[in-house]
Amino acid sequence: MDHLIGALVGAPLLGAAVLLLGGRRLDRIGHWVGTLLAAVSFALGVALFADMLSKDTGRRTFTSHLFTWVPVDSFRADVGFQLDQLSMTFVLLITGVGTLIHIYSIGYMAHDERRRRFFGYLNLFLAAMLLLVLANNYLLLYVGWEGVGLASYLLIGFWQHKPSAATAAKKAFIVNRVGDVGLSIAIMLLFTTFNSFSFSPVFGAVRDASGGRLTAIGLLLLLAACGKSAQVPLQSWLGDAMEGPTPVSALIHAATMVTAGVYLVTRSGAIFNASATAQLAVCVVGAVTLIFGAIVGCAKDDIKKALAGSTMSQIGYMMLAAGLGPVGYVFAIMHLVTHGFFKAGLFLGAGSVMHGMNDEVDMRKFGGLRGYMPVTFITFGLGYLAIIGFPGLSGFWTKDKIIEAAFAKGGGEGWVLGVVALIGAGVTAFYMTRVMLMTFFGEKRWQPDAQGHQPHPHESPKSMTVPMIILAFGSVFAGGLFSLNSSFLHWLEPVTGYSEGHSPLTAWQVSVATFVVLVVGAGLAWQQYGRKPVPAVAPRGSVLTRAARRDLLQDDFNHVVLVRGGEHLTRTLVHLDHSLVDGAVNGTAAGVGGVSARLRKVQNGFVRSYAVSMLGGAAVLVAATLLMRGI
Amino acid sequence: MSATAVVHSLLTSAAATPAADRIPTPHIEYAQLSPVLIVLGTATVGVLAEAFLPRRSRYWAQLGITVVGLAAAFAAIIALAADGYATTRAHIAAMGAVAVDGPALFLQGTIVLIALVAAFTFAERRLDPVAHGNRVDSFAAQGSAVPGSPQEMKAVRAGFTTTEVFPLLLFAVGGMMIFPAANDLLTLFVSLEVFSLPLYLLCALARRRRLMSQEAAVKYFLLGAFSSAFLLFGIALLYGYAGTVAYTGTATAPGIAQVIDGSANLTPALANSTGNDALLLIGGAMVIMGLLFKVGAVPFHQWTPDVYQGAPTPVTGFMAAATKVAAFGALLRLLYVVLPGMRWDWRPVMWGVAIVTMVIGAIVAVTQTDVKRLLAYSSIAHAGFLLAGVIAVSPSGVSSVLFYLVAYSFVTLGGFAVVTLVRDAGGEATHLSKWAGLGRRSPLVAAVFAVFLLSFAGIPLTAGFAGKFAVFQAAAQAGAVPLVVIGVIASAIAAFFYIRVIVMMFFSEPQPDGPTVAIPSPLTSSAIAIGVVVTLVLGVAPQYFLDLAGKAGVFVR
Amino acid sequence: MNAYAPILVLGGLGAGFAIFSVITASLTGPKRYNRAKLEAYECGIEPTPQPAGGGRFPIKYYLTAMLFIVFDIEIVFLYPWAVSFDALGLFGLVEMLLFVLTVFVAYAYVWRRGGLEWD
Amino acid sequence: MNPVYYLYLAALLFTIGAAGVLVRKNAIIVFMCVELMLNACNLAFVTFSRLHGNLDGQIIAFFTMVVAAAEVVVGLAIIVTFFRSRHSASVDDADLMKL
Repeated sequence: MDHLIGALVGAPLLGAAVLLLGGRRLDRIGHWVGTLLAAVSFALGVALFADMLSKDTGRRTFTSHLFTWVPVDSFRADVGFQLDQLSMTFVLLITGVGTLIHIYSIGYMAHDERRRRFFGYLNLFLAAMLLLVLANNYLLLYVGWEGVGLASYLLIGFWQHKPSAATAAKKAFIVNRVGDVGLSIAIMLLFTTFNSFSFSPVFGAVRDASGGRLTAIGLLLLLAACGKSAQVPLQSWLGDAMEGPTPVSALIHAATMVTAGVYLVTRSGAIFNASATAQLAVCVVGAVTLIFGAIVGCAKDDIKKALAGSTMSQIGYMMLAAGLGPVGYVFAIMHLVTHGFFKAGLFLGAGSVMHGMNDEVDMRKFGGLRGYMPVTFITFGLGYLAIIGFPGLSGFWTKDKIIEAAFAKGGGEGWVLGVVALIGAGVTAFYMTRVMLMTFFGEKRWQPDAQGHQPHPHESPKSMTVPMIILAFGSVFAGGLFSLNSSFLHWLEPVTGYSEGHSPLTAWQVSVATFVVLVVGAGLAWQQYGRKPVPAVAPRGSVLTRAARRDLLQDDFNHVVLVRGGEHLTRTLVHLDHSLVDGAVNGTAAGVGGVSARLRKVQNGFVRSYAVSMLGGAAVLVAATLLMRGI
Repeated sequence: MSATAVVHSLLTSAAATPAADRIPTPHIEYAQLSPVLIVLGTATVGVLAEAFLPRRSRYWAQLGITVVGLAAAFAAIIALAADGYATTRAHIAAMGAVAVDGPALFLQGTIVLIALVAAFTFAERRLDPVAHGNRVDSFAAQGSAVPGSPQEMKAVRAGFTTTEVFPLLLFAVGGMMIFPAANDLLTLFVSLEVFSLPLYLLCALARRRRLMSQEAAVKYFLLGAFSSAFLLFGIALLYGYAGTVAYTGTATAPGIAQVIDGSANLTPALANSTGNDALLLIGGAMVIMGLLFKVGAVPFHQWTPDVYQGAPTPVTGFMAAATKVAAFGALLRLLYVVLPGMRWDWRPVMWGVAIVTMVIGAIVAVTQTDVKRLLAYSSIAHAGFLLAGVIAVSPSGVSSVLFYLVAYSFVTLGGFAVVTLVRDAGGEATHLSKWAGLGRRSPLVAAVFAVFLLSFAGIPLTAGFAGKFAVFQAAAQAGAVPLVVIGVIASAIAAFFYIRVIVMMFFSEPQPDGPTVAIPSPLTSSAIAIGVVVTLVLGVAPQYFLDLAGKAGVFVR
Repeated sequence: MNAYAPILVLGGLGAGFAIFSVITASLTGPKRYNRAKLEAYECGIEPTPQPAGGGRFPIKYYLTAMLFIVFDIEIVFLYPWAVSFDALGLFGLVEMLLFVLTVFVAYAYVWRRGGLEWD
Repeated sequence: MNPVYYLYLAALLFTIGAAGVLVRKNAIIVFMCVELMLNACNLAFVTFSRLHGNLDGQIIAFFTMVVAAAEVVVGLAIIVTFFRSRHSASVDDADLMKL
């Protein structure tokens, strides 16, 4: 087992090392190496999964201790893995979707001369993400956490020759850093509180800890989750992150990495369960983000940015569910998995469209594509139906459960959260229908690209369509499969715990309400974009639309509040730094340099003077020894 | 005493020797000494190969002989350790001359591995441009030819190379293996010379910049001989004090340790001399000085930068790594086995030495402009950090020093191997200004060098961090907190100049006439790769190796 | 003192033989002087005339001198062994053979690499 | 005669040797001074051997002689090459590398 888990993480890590260090020799086979190792990892994941299924429910958690990194007193930085149902779910999602996206990238990146490097980064991401979900302690989780951050940075900025990509990468990195600081402080607090980093001792001791501490830890963990999962207020990087190649958007910024925050909250469930304040904060963040993302999604003309808004919004759902405690953990993860399928599928579809349209991303320049790329159209359509929660498809099973659970929170809070979730479902239907209509229906609004090439939309190669088809299967059936006999619930319950909520509305009432909202949303979209021709240039729109186009002014907000404020703070600090700190540091440095330059003169190259210093040294040595004895 | 019988029989040679006067046959445990014997035997075979093989087949033959010999020696060490000679069966072999115990086997294993990696860099023949159709290594075509003379031209044109470097390397390795295992002062002195003499010669054999190389050899030789004279005089005084040169013994046949702690039965003459502590103190100080010279501690360090700079870079790497391992091994044994009884005398002195070594090594490095000199000063600073661990006088002190030595030596080998790659028309481009912008031109080489520098600086997740941490922890536990504080400050100063090199490589513009990075053969590549792997493995998972060093860290007495 | 008597006797005999030989040779041998015979040494460095500052002499002298020292010094170990050969027995013989063998390895190297050739 | 006087002589010889290393310029003479130091050690060894009544010191003296001889050979080889390429055996000329 140890070795299998090690190999699971090791295979993509090896791939990353080989591809990044191998040099140009590997250019011709690099993508195959990367894909193969991702597939190996997936195969190992499946094997472990089969092994786990063969065991009793209560004995499925497997922990292994690899080694301890420099123990000091009670400080033990262990490197060890924990494989339970929760991490197993993530392993399958990460390696499965990851492998598909590797295959897709073979075709998508075929003409990029740095393809080998791209696959190296993808493998690096897989390894880091697997480390994140398999770690048995917070410190190792942090290593994986930073690893995925690094991979994400490298991949967003992969086309670094574009200034926009370089800026976006930097932005993602910096915003994530804010969250990372939260995580690192949370880990420090964890250690001072529980004297351990490992999950099981920490969770076992939660009841002994003071409430204030737990709330602080919970809020800091939430801050970390906000950074990685693009939740309000740290959401601003995700839209820009779409500058990366589309497979990256699909894999990292839709299916896997951005869900790491949800994983963190779910994994730390014991801590959140003990602090109602922290839980409520999670719920609020989730609810706000789900509306926020949905509104942004409605206004974007860039197909990938619209999908990015949608990602934010869907993760908001997961956060909301995770904030509900044991009632919601299972559904958060369930929605996370199905979302992984359909959102990855949608992104790949978007990539396929761009591939056929000279890399155009503006939906206003699409239209009527359904006949030209039928496979893309069908798979994208299925993903669309899944995400809006069309009855019977994946999204229906998972999103309805979340809405139901939100109502079940009870009291005023429950109603507010439930209604917000319900409205979110309607808005989702609106913007997704909009995307669908603008891209595949209506008249052709194609325009030549900057070089004057008229687009010739065509279906993408097999290596791109096959992953899309597989993901479409997942989008259609996964939710139903999971809900059959509540199988997913039983699977995950031993880890996350589950308690039946008491919803003021029955399950079918929620379903009907959701469906109604959905139809209304979709209908509005059809009214707007189906019946009327879509203008090739975006109309000015209302204040809200304009604000939404600018990501609801989040960047402006950040600029005014954080950047300006920060600048003032920095200027003061810089002043202090120059006058006080620099003075001290430079003084020291100059002092050291001066001493160094003077001492250096002793090294004059003359053997005899060296011999003098040796003789002197020997004399001092002897004299000092004698003095010690007082002779 | 049987030796008296020898002289007696010499004087009365006319008389028939009675059978009872037979000198008992000394008991030599050949199997337990096999690692050293294999290496020295291989060296002898190398000399024969040098004598009888035709010139063109010597290179491959020597390389093969060296690698096979070192591998066999390593196998022998592993076999001995597996047989328990490192722990339960540790004892003193060869009539009290050589210890076979954990530290000895651990250090011998380390030295053999270092030598194996160094042999690869010695054999590298792809870096120098092909001259007259012959691939050449870093060593002089003909050591005896005057630089620039027609004789040298002829040798170069004929494609001569000094393949004697391999047997010389092996002889040095043999001496270094005995050095930390030596259990009497005579063996200590002889093994010191056995490994020093080949090193003096190796230093003089650079292919490029031969004047500097010869100058390095002269300096190293004169100062080395000077220091070994001190060492020998110290041995004489200790012998005068204790009447023996054995480290340990029994009450009836005492070693120096027994005489010092007073558990020996004293003869009248001995009782007279042991009354005179001056002999012990002066002698001990002079022996320690001889060892401190070899480890490059201040104020006996001044040969280091000059010799490191002038010697052929593969030799520098070998010397920096292996000499330090051997000399620290000998120093540990001397201080822990022989002189623990007078720890209150030498500890304060060693405190002082450790402090000035760390501080001066770090400070003077700041203004260096040559990569090899920079690494030399860095090695001085590292000697200071190691001394901090030595001073602990505790089991964790031993294990931390053993661990540090492994971590330091492979990083050093790798670092100097990288230095051989960066070249311009005059050979290696060692001036730091030439390294500016290397990260743009050869990102991989620069990145690897950066890894080594970070390890030297002791950045977490590198071997250097784990080693420094272990050493300082041991020192702090032994109550040497001020020493640790100074050590950390010195590390900070040292980190400054390591990072400066990294900044220079990655964040400054490359010079238009900058050096090129030669593509090495698998030999040097593997040396560098081993360095990187050791750096990262020891940095990420040091505990296993710390445990190993802890298990091996018990001296036999 | 008795123990040292044989040594004194041996020394006396040796000295007597040396003095006897020299005197006998000078009395009985033919006397044909030439330039070579009048020089201070019959081998090694030409003592006169030398340029100021010591001058130069061929490197070969150094080489020969070095080889001489190295091979000569082995005697230090051979003497004690030879004296107590019978007391040391077979072990001593084998060890000494090994020792001499290693010296011969060095000799072989010097010989094959031309260290013994004067020109 | 008190054997301790031999020890004084040994120390004196050692000091003379060390002083010679410091003050003489010619590498060969510097080296001869080192040899003088080694011989001083030898004298100390045999004296102590006599004082203690055991033979270890005399045996060590043999070893020292051999080591010294080996050192002479290596040293002369190095110094001669140095001399031939610079036409000077002065150790003060060896200052290509410094600072």
